[in-house]
Amino acid sequence: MEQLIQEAKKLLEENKVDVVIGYRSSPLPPFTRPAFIRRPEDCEQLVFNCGSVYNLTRYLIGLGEKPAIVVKGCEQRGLVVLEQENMLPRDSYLLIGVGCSGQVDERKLREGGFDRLPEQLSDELMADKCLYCDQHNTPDADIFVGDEVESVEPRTERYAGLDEFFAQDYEELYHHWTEVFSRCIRCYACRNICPLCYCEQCISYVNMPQWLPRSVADNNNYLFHMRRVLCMAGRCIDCGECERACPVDIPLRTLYKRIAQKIEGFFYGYRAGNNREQLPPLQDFNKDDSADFIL
Amino acid sequence: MKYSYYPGCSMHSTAAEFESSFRFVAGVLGMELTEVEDWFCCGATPAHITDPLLGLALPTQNLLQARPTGLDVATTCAACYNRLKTANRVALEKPKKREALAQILGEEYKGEIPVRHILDIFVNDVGVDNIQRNVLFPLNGLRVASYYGCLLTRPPEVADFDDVENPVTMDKIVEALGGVALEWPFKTECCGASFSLSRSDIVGRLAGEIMRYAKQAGAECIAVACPLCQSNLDLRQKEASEYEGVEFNMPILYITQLMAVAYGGGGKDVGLGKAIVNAESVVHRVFGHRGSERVER
Amino acid sequence: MARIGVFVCWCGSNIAGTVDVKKVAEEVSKLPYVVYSTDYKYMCSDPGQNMIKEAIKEHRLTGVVVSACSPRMHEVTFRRTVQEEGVNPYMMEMANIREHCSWVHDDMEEATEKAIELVRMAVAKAVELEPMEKIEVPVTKRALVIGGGIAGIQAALDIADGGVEVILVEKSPSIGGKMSQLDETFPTLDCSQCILTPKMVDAAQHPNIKIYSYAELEELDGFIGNFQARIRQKARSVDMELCNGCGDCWNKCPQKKIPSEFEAGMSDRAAIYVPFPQAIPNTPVIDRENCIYFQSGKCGVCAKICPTGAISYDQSDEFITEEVGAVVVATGYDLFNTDVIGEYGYGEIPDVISGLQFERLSSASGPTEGKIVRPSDGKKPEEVAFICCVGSRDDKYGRPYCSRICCMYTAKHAILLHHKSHGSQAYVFYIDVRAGGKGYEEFLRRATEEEGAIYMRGRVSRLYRDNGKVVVKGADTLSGAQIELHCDMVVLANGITASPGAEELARKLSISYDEYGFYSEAHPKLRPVETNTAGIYLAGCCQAPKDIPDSVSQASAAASKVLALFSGDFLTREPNIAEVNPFTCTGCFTCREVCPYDAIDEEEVTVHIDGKKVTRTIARVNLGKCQGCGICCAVCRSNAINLKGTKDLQIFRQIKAFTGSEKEKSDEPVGSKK
Amino acid sequence: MADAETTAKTKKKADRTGFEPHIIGFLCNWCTYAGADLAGTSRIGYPTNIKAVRVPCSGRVDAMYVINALKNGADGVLVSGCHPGDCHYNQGNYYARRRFMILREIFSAMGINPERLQMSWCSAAEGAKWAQIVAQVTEKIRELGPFEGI
Repeated sequence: MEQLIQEAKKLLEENKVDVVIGYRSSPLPPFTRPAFIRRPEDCEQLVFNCGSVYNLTRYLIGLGEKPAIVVKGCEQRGLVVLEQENMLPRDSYLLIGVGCSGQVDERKLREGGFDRLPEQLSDELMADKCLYCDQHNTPDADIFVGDEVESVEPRTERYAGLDEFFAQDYEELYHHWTEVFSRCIRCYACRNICPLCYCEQCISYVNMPQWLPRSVADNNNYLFHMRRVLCMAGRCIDCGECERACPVDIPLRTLYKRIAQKIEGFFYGYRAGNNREQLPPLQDFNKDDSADFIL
Repeated sequence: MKYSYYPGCSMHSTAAEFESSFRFVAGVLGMELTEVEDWFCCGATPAHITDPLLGLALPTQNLLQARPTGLDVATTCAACYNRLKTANRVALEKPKKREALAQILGEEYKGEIPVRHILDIFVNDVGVDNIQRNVLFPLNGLRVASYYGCLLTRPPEVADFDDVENPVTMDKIVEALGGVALEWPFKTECCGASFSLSRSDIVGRLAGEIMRYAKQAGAECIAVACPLCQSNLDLRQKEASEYEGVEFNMPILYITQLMAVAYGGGGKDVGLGKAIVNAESVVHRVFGHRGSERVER
Repeated sequence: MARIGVFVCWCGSNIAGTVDVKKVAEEVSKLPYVVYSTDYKYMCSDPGQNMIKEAIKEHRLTGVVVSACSPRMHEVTFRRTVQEEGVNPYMMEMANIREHCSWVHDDMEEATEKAIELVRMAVAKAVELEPMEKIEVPVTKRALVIGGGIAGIQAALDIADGGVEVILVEKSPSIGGKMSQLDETFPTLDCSQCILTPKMVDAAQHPNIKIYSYAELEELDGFIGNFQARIRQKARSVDMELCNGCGDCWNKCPQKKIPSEFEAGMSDRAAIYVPFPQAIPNTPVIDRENCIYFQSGKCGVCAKICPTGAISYDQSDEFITEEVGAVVVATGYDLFNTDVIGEYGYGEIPDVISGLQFERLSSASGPTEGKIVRPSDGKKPEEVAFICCVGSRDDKYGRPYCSRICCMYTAKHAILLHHKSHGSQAYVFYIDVRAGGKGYEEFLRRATEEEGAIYMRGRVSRLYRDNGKVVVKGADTLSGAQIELHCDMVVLANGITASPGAEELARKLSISYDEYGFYSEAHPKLRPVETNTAGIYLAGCCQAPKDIPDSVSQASAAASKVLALFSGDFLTREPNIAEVNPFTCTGCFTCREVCPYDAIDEEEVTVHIDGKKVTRTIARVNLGKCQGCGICCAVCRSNAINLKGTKDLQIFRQIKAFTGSEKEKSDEPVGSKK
Repeated sequence: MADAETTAKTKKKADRTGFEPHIIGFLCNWCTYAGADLAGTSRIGYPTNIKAVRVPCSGRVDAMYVINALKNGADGVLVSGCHPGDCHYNQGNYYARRRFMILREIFSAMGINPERLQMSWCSAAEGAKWAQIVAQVTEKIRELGPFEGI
């Protein structure tokens, strides 16, 4: 990661940016911590490895400084969505690209009984999203550091298992989700960590009208999460941060991915963040969209 | 440049000189050809008019056999090209037919193997510059009428590499070889090949008109890129001459033969001797007589 | 605290026959905020309306619910009623218990139950209604007409005659458009120039019309009643004030070999030129790309010879900004480019010409002074084939539409050929002959029955040269025969395509266009001259192919729309438009993407959030443009944009009030602002 | 269309004692609301189960309206707008179509029968069609039974 350190140093020394956002090591290797480096001499702290799990792009909106930021391939799609939504012009940050061959899944590590990572990150301990990654190297990077990672055959399908899971009948699904969401403590971590949740005032806080009931009783969590699925429809880039941050292990991605899968099918292969020029599906229409369900 | 090569039945029989000249030219231009494993009939005329599904199953199976190489499939014959391209189009756009075919063939084909006619490959992959660069013996202003026939560019939604009514790929190759590509109106008219055996009187009229306009445009020979065009115009030139009341004596050459000549191919490569209307005289008039050995490059 | 009065109408027996109106009035009187409720035979009658007024006074009502017929019927009536009593008209809500209830149900009990529910929903909404004022937008009473063909000229003249100033912008050096190139016009065979040039002169001399020729619209800002048009006046290289149009310059210009646009390439012009003798203005321009002086720096003949010293080589493009209140777009069309049809050999075969070239051949002011001859050898053509639908009704070239003029101009060509070239025979290949206008069918009959044109139904598959003739290969689909005609000349009836640059102009104007580049009208039947951008109107072929009478009609219609718009000093519009909450808008502009009217502008605001001052770019609704559809509201993730008159809160109240209490779950704070 | 009328009515009476669904309809002002008015002026009968909310355009209907209607006791929701190409605002119905296509998928993923959300195109001239739609939707929701979710 010598190159990362050198480039970061150069950027700060030449005053091209005010801050370099990246990862630095933590007391719990391989995990890292987000780092905000403002002095060239601090650049030595920067690392990038299989424990650089956080999606740092979350920090960009409203930052108020000119940043350079380390972004993994999968997360770059989020920047595209933010640009499409006029939240983050492409020239407001410098993108430091990296090659990433997979990130560790903390939960799998824990459940696998490891207290630290074996020599090599194996597929068993890798985050689900990495197993079908098709963007190992950050596209559109201003600076690319380190070596490009050779693309690996996906080990699973992006939407593997979804069709089977959602083949259950409505009642079973309903019970499944009410059950799962009854665990939700409304800590809003899923929303707060999401790089695409940037509303000034989330409508779950609005009470004139009361879009969403605030209490956790009465299956209201189910409603909150339904609204979140709606928010993510056509936008979710599957960075997986919501699920990682959830303290009660709610499998949120199952729903987000299901809708992404449907959108890909309905709307001509649309995938959020793939193409800056393509309008997000719910802001767009095609006269030939399917009309089967309409009376 | 690697390609799967689907010769089709003609290339191994009536159009042996097309095959030999193409293989020689391909070698010069650095095209590597892998013949499709165990290929068979493409499903042209007899199959697709008796049973449309069979007419699709045959080319689809051929494409399935070409699939493992992952290479584009190159064809020389207009009919093979048409059938294989049609199979692709059906696989891409007609899900019901695709399923029906998967039932028959036991394997689903999704139209993923691009099918290319060699004219397309010559002009768009090899490039006119490359074609020109390899010329050892320029055609010295040989006046060539390029005849594409009725099938090579039609229907336009299937055959998509050239203008349907006024194709120019072959003309570009002729110019690159140092010949003169003639502007003439019958480039894509029907020559009557389907009636070659059954109604040679109709063929006489149709081929006669083509011949007349080629002659009128000042052609010394007609260049073709399809075995059926060649055999029909060559074989039925007698009838055409009778119909028009003129002795045409119009050599019908494969475009690859012209290329092979220009690239210094040997007698066996070029295969001029196989034609009914003497083609050697025209070529020799342009180049002077050359031995029948390959010219070392 | 809201004070609502509910008025239940019987509508004679129309409602009262199926709905127990007394019970409705009684039940709804128990609802919160309802301080008065009553029923009456005919609420819309004078006594009925007076009841409402009396109740407003007596019970100090802040809002009124009229439970009667469809709001599409009497909303306006009752709004006026409450207004007359000093209540804001938008504080009146209707419950439709006639069309949606009494007339479609026959069980009294059920219908009454439903009526109560409908009124309950209306009351719930009424509680949340807000007073609104009609929107008044000041109007600049000047119009911009883009395009100086017959449609643009007509629109400009009509508007100017109405006493309004008009800015007419034409991109070529002269106004007149395509019509100036035509010979005689169908179905009356009156000479095109004879009827057009007086109108051109009228336009030029009209005190209310200002013409910018050789100019283009660069940018249009603003909205209905308040547009700012930035116009690029291209450099003519000739001083309009000094030039007297003597013509010395173009006679002496050494560069004379430029194909004349006006003559459709049938003859040449000089590098300094007026397009045609009757051009308006009659001031030449220098075609810099072909001018020897501009290309090599040597020459300068025109400057030397000009008696008034009007030549000005160092002129450059100028920009003028004009304030206008309305825009008429009349940018016309272009002819389908027949080069792309390989089998017709247009451009290769000299005796295959376009319809417009035939017009020039036949025109007395044309290159042959009206003598119809073959371009290849100048001989009289004995046999002439006309091919219809070239680039029309042809999916292959992406033009499935009918161009509407070619059938008729081909019939005209056949007649003109018969008149001007005695003994020549016209053959017309057609798909269908469309002769739907006034006098058109008769005209067609004349061509076939009196003027000897032979019509054959079929497409031509190929044209090629043979022995100095053009061979026309085709089919007569009526007899099933294949046809091979040896003709002396072939005329292609090119269809109409959108004018080049149509899409770019549409983007400048933010109006929409169809897949062929024709501008979209606001409604295909009922608003055929308006666009979706308020204040911009369409005239002529820029909207769709049409002939001269239709273009002129549409131009006059557009003019009357403009004059109607300018009839008052202010535009008054319903206030049901969107509004943005500056505190919650994130500035993602999803609303702008979906807005059909380009009514979302950007605005910089400084707001205090959590005690911090933040400057952000957020959305602002343009009062002039918003039409109140509310699509923006439904896509806004933070629900920061809302539609007045159908606010989220108002709809939520209706939803809440809907099924009554049996299943209601109360997690919403009961207290409301009222 | 008399058929639709009679079936609707007979069905209704036969089912008197059974479950009567609550249905809320979001009707666009220009097409469907006017079509429903026409059903009225033409006296074409249909079940009373539906209650209409007038909105300017089907594109105005926020997905949350539908969710909240279900939350607040509706057994089914109908969104109805202009036919494709007829939208008064040109494209509102196209956006609505996509929005509710997705919402129905969210419903089915989360275990709510998507049939509870119905959508229709009904023009101002289709009074009879409106009656038919209401009969059809009422029947559908009746079959699904009371909505007990959320």
